[in-house]
Amino acid sequence: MSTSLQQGLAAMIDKIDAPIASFFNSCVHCGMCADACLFYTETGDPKYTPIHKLEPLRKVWYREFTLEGRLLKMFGLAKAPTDAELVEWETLIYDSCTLCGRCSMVCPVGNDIVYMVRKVREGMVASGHAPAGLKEATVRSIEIGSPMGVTADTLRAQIKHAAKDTGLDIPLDKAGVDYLLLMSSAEIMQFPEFMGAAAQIFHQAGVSWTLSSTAYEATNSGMQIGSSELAAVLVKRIVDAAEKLKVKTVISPECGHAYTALRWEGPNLVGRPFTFKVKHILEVLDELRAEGKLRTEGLETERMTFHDPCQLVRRGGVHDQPRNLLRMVAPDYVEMEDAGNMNWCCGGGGGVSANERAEPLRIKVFSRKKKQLDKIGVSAMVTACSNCRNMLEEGLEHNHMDIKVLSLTELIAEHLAK
Amino acid sequence: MNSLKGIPIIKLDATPVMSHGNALPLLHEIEVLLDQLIATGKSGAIDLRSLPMLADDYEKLKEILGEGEVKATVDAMGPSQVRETAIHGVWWVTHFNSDATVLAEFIEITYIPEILQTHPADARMGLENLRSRLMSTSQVDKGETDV
Amino acid sequence: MSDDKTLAETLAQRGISRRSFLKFCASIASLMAMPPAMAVEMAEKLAAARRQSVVYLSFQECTGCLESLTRSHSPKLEDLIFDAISLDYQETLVACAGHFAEHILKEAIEKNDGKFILMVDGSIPLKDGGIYSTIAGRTNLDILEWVAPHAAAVIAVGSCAAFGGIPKANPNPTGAVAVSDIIKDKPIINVPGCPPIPVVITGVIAHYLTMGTIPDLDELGRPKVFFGDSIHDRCYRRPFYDQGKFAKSFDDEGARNGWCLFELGCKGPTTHNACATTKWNGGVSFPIESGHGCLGCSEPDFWDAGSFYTALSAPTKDVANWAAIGVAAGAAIGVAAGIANRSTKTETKRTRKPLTVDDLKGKPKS
Amino acid sequence: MNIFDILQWARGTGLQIAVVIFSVGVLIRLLEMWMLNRKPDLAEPRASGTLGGWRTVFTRSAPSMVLMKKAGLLLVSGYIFHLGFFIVLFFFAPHIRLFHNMFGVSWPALPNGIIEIITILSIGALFALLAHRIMNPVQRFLSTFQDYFVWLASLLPLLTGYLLLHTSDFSYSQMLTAHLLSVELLLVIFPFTKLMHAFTTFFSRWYTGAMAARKGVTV
Repeated sequence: MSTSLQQGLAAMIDKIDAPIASFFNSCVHCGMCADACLFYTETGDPKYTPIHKLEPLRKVWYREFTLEGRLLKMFGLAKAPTDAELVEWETLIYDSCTLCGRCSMVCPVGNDIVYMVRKVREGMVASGHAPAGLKEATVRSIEIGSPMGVTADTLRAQIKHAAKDTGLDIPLDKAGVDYLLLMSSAEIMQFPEFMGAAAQIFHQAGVSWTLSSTAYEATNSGMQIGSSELAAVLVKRIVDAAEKLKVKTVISPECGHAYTALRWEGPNLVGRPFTFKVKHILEVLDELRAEGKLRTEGLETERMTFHDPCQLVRRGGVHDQPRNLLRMVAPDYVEMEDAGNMNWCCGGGGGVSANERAEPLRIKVFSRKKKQLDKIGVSAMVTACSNCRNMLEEGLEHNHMDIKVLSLTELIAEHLAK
Repeated sequence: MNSLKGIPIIKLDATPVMSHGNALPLLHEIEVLLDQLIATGKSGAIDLRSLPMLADDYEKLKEILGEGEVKATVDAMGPSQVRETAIHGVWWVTHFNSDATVLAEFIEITYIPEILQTHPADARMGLENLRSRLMSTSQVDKGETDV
Repeated sequence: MSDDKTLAETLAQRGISRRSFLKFCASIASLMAMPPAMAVEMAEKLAAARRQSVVYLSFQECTGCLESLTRSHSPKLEDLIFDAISLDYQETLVACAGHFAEHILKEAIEKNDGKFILMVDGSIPLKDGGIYSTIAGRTNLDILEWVAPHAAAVIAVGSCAAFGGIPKANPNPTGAVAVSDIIKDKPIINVPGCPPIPVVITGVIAHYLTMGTIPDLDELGRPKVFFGDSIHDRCYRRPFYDQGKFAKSFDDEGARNGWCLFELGCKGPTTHNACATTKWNGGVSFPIESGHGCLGCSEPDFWDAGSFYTALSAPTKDVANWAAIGVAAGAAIGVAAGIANRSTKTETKRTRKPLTVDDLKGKPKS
Repeated sequence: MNIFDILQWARGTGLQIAVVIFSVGVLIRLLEMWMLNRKPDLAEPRASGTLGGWRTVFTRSAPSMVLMKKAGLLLVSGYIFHLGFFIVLFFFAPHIRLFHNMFGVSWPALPNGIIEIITILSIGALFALLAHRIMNPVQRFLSTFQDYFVWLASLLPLLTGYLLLHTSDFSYSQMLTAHLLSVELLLVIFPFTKLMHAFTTFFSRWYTGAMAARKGVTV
């Protein structure tokens, strides 16, 4: 079988639930969500209004799940979205939405708009209207094990490097430990220092941990493209490894959507609660800090700020931990305007970074982050998401801004008390 | 409570004393009509019932116009009071029914209100009357002489 | 009973001067909101007029209208109008009876064919051939259809003649209708009220005598000068309405203070009549001044317009129970719709094929 | 059929029809929504979703300060209209009479003068909202026929109600009829338009608040 409009509509019907019906019943077309969306604020184009991106889903809901919609459908008056419409909406759904969820914070009637975008993607991918870049990344994730094509052998090679750099043992597939650390492809390939940093921290804290040769990839392209079925396949790998190794806690690395995929969607995707806990690396570090197992020395002299990864903070609830940790090492730490739950997205979340077609738009809307940064005048920006790091570095370079982008975990590791 | 007397009678002033603020515009209208009377000789009249007037408006109007020199009563199927106000040429005419209720009330701006003038038809009737009276008087006189 | 003398000549013999005419016309002009200057002209015309023949027919009625018109404690200025008309037939007042009375009616019609004013009080029953009200073996309908074509104009006196009134009240057992439902080709002046204000009838006749025309009528055929304003517009308690001060019961503080009776069911706002200005019983009072809300008697179907004691803003019919029925029906249909929605979902879930990685490789099928 | 007949119809049968359509429609809309259900959330929550849902039901009524500078006119007009409509509907003496008549409960009214001012403010706010809808590129882009129709249907009861207090220029019967018919129109279209948000907004907020609260986020 293959994808088709029918499959797409069926997927949307399958995913429409009571909250979605309530959201569509409630929308009064006030347009306030536009002002919360950086794709609208930075382009001024009304088509980027978040609620407008949901038009295909609204049509399906009205036609299938309201009495008058059903009646109109009988007379051929309530039309289902056409293939041409889905083609048009593909760019709105995938290129101009990072699933950042800022719109859901301001909606006066309380609609969780991004919750609906996530569901529309189910229909879009089932109807074959997903961006090529995301499709390829998803295929690689399922078939090779990572969206960037990282294999277990690549991982082993990186383990060797890190072990050498740090002089520490980096365990692989070690059963019965406290923590199973996941990585993102970006961390394995572009930011290999992360693995060493984690090893040093765990060593100092004296906790047992391991990596897995079958579940090293934390990212979930299946969720980004919007397919619950494919996302479940990827989550299942992690669940299997964690249960096989009998770990207490699985650590999601510095990646925003990976955390959402595993922590919040994970149990729902595989259809049962986990037998282990899922924590973000910053949650773990903050716990160690609170227990006195994480000790740092020396302070940064630079003026720094923290960029809140959307999936981690606004959609993940890890808000205070990064701030507690940053204060340990960065006395001149300032917040950006709208920091925390209302922070602006880097522009590349929700699979946008994997979608080459979206690049010009993504670069354009970085102007929002630039405005935020221009107001506080920092020389370094700390974050806790490799995808954010990539996007921020790209955007800063494009705008010729001399600001370093740092990983919070790596920053803490640099300051570990000897 | 066996009789009507058992029901207490409570007297209350149910009339809200208020003003529609119509006195002043009315006085300005009178001013215009009086000016017109002097310039063209044309009489004017204002029907006081055509405007919503409350007790305060009424009192204010009366107070400003004042009492004048002429007070006349016409008795034609119930009394009519005709009074010149302290403003010469402005008359206050009130028509009463035979049961003393007010039928109509006007401010007339004129040299002499119509109701005080004798109608030519009535004058003719008067003349006829006078003549018939004269006739009978002279007949009586004659008769007396005759007698 | 007609003569060639003018009204002035007739009345002068009884010592009624032209000043009385002027005074009468001044008060009529005031009553009918005509410019005061018109009074002089009207007086001249009235003085020169001949006596007007009037035929007065009574159908399904209670004689309250006639009582209202003729009952006065002392002769008054407005009674002048009775000198100005010749009431050629009125069943209740006519001295004779039986065939003689019928003969007088016939004679009146023939003598002033096309010139007399026809006054009607009472409604006309149509059900079962109109048998519910007959006079001398003829139905009211028959009599009306015989007399009306000979009249110059028709005055429908009282709410029954004007709108069907109480006989027409639900369920209208006699099939009562108004004069205007039957007579279509004559000018009809409706003077509704239960009973109507006598001076309004006087005014209408005076208008006809002096101007030779019928006054301006509203969409319900009522003279605008008397029925143009609502009771509410001219009510002395209006300021309390505007301040939101309402009596809540007939013996509370608000009622004693003379506050607005809206909440006690006063129909003043929707009732057009002159009660608040002309008042009743020689200008003594009118219902609201006596502490009771207006019943709305000069409006069509006032008897069926909900309780006299239900506020105008409240529904006239049971709404709460219908709302409850609506909720119950909505719940039933809603559950059915909910079940249908669920089956749509279940069926879709059952038939749709889960997405596989191969689907991402192929081209979309349209 | 004269104005008096229409008025009687509007006070009786018309109101019955409107109330039945309203209650049937609203119940259907709510049930077909509720019965779509939600899958139970299997992820271990950080905090109670139920409590968080209730919190958001209330907190989302406060204006979003983040948007105040961007959409101030929209927010302020929105508040004036909603509060004004609520006050006028529930605190005008004749309306209380209506509720008393239907449900047997009553409460103190506000003086007509205050109601009048609030009505004028609400009407003004509605026009400001319309102006915003027409001038603002986003709102103009989003607006459908329904948005303008619902705007008009919301305006008419306020406008006719206001004119009802000023009957010197208008016939009370005509205005009362127009007022009742406009209210009945509002009731009839209510379940089938975005007016439903008057009910569903609380559910939307609850769902959103609950989902966020489970993640430890206050929205």
